[in-house]
Amino acid sequence: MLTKWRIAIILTALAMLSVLMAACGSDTGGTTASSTPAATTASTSNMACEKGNLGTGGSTALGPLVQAAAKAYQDKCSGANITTQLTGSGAGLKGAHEGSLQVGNSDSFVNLTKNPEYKDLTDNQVAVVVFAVVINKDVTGVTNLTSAQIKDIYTGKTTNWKAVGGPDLQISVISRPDGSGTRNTFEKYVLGGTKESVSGASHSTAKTSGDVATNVAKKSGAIAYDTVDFAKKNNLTVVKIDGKDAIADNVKTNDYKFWNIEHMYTKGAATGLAKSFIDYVKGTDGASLRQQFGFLDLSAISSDAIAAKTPKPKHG
Amino acid sequence: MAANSVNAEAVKDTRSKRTRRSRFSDQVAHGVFLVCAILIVAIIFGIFIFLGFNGLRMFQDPAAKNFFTSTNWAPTDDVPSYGALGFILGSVVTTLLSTIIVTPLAFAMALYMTEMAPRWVNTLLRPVLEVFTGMPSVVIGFLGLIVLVPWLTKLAAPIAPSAANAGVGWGAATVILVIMILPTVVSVSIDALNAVPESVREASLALGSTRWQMMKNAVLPAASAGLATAVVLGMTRAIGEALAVGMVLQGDTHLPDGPFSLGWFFQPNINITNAILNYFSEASGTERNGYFMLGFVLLIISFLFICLSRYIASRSVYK
Amino acid sequence: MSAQQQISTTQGTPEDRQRVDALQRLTRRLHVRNNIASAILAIATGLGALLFFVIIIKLLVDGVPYIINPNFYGADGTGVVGPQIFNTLYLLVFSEIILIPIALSAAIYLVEYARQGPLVTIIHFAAETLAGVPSLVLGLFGYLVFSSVLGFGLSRLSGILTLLCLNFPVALRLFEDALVSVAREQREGGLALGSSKWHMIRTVVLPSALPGIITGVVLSAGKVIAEAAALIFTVGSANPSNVYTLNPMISTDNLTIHIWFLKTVARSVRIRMFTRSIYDQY
Amino acid sequence: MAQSRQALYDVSLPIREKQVTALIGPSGCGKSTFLRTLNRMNDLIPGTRIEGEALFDGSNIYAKKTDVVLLRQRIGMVFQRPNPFPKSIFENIAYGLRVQGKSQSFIKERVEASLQGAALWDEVKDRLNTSALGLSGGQQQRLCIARALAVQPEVLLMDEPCSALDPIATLKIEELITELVKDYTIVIVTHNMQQASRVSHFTSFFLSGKLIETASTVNIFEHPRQKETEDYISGRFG
Repeated sequence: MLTKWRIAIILTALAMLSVLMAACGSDTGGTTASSTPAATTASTSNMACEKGNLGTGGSTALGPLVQAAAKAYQDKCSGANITTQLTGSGAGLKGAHEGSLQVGNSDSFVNLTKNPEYKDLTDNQVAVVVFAVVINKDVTGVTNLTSAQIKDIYTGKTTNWKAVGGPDLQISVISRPDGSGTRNTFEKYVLGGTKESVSGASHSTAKTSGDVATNVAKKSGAIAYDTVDFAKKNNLTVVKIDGKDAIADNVKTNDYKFWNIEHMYTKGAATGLAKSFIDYVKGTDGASLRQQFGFLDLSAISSDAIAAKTPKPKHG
Repeated sequence: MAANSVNAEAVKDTRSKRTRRSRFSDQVAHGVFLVCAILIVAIIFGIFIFLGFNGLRMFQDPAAKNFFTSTNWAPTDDVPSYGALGFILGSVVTTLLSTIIVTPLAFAMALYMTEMAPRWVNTLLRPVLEVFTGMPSVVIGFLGLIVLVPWLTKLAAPIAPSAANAGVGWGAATVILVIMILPTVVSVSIDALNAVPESVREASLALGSTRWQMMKNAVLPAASAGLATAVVLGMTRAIGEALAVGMVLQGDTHLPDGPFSLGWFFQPNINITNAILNYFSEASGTERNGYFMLGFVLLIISFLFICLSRYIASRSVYK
Repeated sequence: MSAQQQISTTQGTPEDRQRVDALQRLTRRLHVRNNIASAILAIATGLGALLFFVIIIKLLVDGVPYIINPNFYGADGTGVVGPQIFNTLYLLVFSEIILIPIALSAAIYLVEYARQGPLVTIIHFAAETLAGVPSLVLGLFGYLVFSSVLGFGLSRLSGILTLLCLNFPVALRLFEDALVSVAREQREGGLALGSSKWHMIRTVVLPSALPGIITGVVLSAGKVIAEAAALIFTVGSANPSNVYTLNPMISTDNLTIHIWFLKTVARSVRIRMFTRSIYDQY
Repeated sequence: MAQSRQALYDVSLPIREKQVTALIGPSGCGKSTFLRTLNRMNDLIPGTRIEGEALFDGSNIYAKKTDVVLLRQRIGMVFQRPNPFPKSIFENIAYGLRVQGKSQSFIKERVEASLQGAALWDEVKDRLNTSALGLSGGQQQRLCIARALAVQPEVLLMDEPCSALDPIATLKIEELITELVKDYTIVIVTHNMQQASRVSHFTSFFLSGKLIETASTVNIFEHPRQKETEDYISGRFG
């Protein structure tokens, strides 16, 4: 009993200490939060504010845009609480389907063959994301990789940079986990539908876009794929794919294939705060934010290119 | 006289009203308390039913039939495979190994602290043990990541297949688990040793045994049930530990290549909790149910541990 | 003490002498073994203690600079934990608010009302089993039941309810101990005055058991502060920007999830540094 | 350890070989404490301080070079409450022998001999491998005596061995003591004067930590020299 009491006293003291500190913290914190409103969008608004709680989550590629948009939205519309989990596209879809989230952010279309239960999700397309294949700065002399070369690397056939015109250095392959929208896009449009199949000590999996960026920068001989925006912000070396640069002009015509449409799925049609917020992200209010985070507008892409990315409904 | 009796009636009346009211509130309270007590049974049943239902549903998928027999966990392959043996192996190996390390160390510490230590040692160590028993596992995992892993990377590089990754894996996880469960096992062992009456010690010493013989031949056997409970409790904690272990395992879904070897301990590797932690949130369909099944397996294992510790405790001589 | 006494035995017979000599040689060996064993025990304890103290010192040395830096507790930007501290406290306070009446009621039922029998055995067995359930598994359960089936989503409420499952058995046990320790005479004294049982419990048992109850509350509070695995799937790992509200339906992370999330998701050096000090708040 | 207190003052007392010496006196008079000084069991109580000397076999028990373990192997002890180990009957008796590292065949032989010596053999010979905790209180106490006998001590200290037992079990122990004294030197503490008069050859009377009187049992009960002794024996106080 005596020891219990001693622990009780220690814990109480610590708890009170942290209350005190949190109290101080929230004082200063409150003012910083409210003193940095998104001034850029304040004037253009003619949107309808909705109140309530909204849980969004999923794609770590779309995440930063959604987070920033959520902050701007909340600054404008008090009474709205929007959370953005950075957990991966698969988690976003699953959350929206199972009800733990109201909005599931995804880098790719729902695959109804694989997940027939997701037919209750409604697609809201909000932007276009461009990905890039990135390499560690130690890999000198490699500026372009063909789809076939990338495929060989990600299926374990090529294990040294020498084979693709680089230095004599072991290739350290970094993947995203199964279910990641980025990985799906990569497999579909760069590997041409082939699954990644590298294993062993030279292979690792990075959980999020941010993790990819850190790992590529750190690991000698690393190759990975990430959004162009993350690649730029982390000063990673981007390689051309089949001779095409990862720039908007190539994306618009689908000459550069490693891009996809960003979706915010809702269970059933979006209503209330969810609808208002999705409209905000894809509408004129969100334009400057989309640009800031390296997304392209859907309207800028040629309809052929869009059609190329949209899964065809099955016949029969 | 009349006034008096009226008064008495009135008093009696209010009194009985009050008793009735208090009896009623007593019954309501009783009911509420009963419901709260039943709630705990409902919760544990709920856990078994919900996890079991969702987990076992995976076996509707014929691809899941090798769940317990294969180590190939590849749910998104064209021909999906749901072999969870690798995860289970990871949990079992790290748990057993850490238990094997912790048990003698914890018993030695507990014996020293109860039988030999000067009082200041106990005054100093007991609170430390208590604080570590409640230490957030994230903090241990975090320290493991910034202190232990770089250190192991250097140390284990010669025997690991990939020198750069040598710090993470089962080896680091085992060390982390040792730190996590040692305080628990020591604390419970100390309680078990303290429960052995002084008369047992006196009897041994009076027969001309040394202190060590007294501990070895009299105190340890007398406390054996309590000590076994301590170890089982430690194992329960170890098998369910998630974050701290996950932070230093860093494996994906596959066991390392090649046959089971020492090198397996010093490269990214897997266990049950790490798999759930990293992949559950993205999973769907059979894979999702697969992670519930893994959770269910954990639940069953810890349930068996609890039953075991109850059985041992029921056989203990001194409580 | 001062005493003098004499025990005389046969001095002479050679057999006796021999026997004593043999015993003497034996005990000398025993002493050597005893000393070796004692040294091993002491060294083991020393190593174990060293491990713990090194960890504590490491945490203090790395953490204190952040603890005393007010920016650390800010609300915005990288490397601040203001929101996380708020959420940890939020979860702490509200989970205790739900936990205390429920666990205390259950404890009162078990100690004061229930007769020994299968029901009590079942409840105790259930409590023990629940206490042994890994918190990650509780997290899965919370996700299924509170987030999905009951539709609370990833929210503080789901987290609080999951924490209730986590802490219920611990609190129940400690509350039971507290109630049992109230002397029988005190109860009988209360009942003899003709009060109802519930009245007696309210006025006699609960006040006397208060210190034990507080201990239970504080120990379960420690578990809430330290918990992460059960919360990752139920309260999520992100914050809305206006986090300082009492709204139970929003998703928020706490200190422990924050560290985990940073370590597995966003690894920047600066963020890595400050997480070291988390233990000190605990 | 709130209070420290002197338990014994200037006790000087010879104990004779192969005789029963009884220590009597009211509760708290220091007789048990005195007994425990004889095999240094009081070392176990933290903060005990002892002055003076106790001579055993010509050397001082409290000398620096005295080996406590050896001392206790030569001076056995039976406690107030039976304290068998939670082991089988056989292992209980064998305990002291295992401590001394004796061979299995020797142990077997000694176990039977000691159980017979403690008049317990017939009662337990069929269940030597069952737990000793299953025995009755009287049997447990005789087991403890047998356990002490197994290592063949020279002296047997008994600290109120019958206080937790019923009269029939007490009688058995008393019979046993009169048997044992043929081979052992016995010191017995008792608060029961009849018991002292029945089993002992010499009796010492303790009061408030002082040794009041020591003499042959017959003398002390029939012709006590001190007034306190007489008062106690005639039941006028205590």
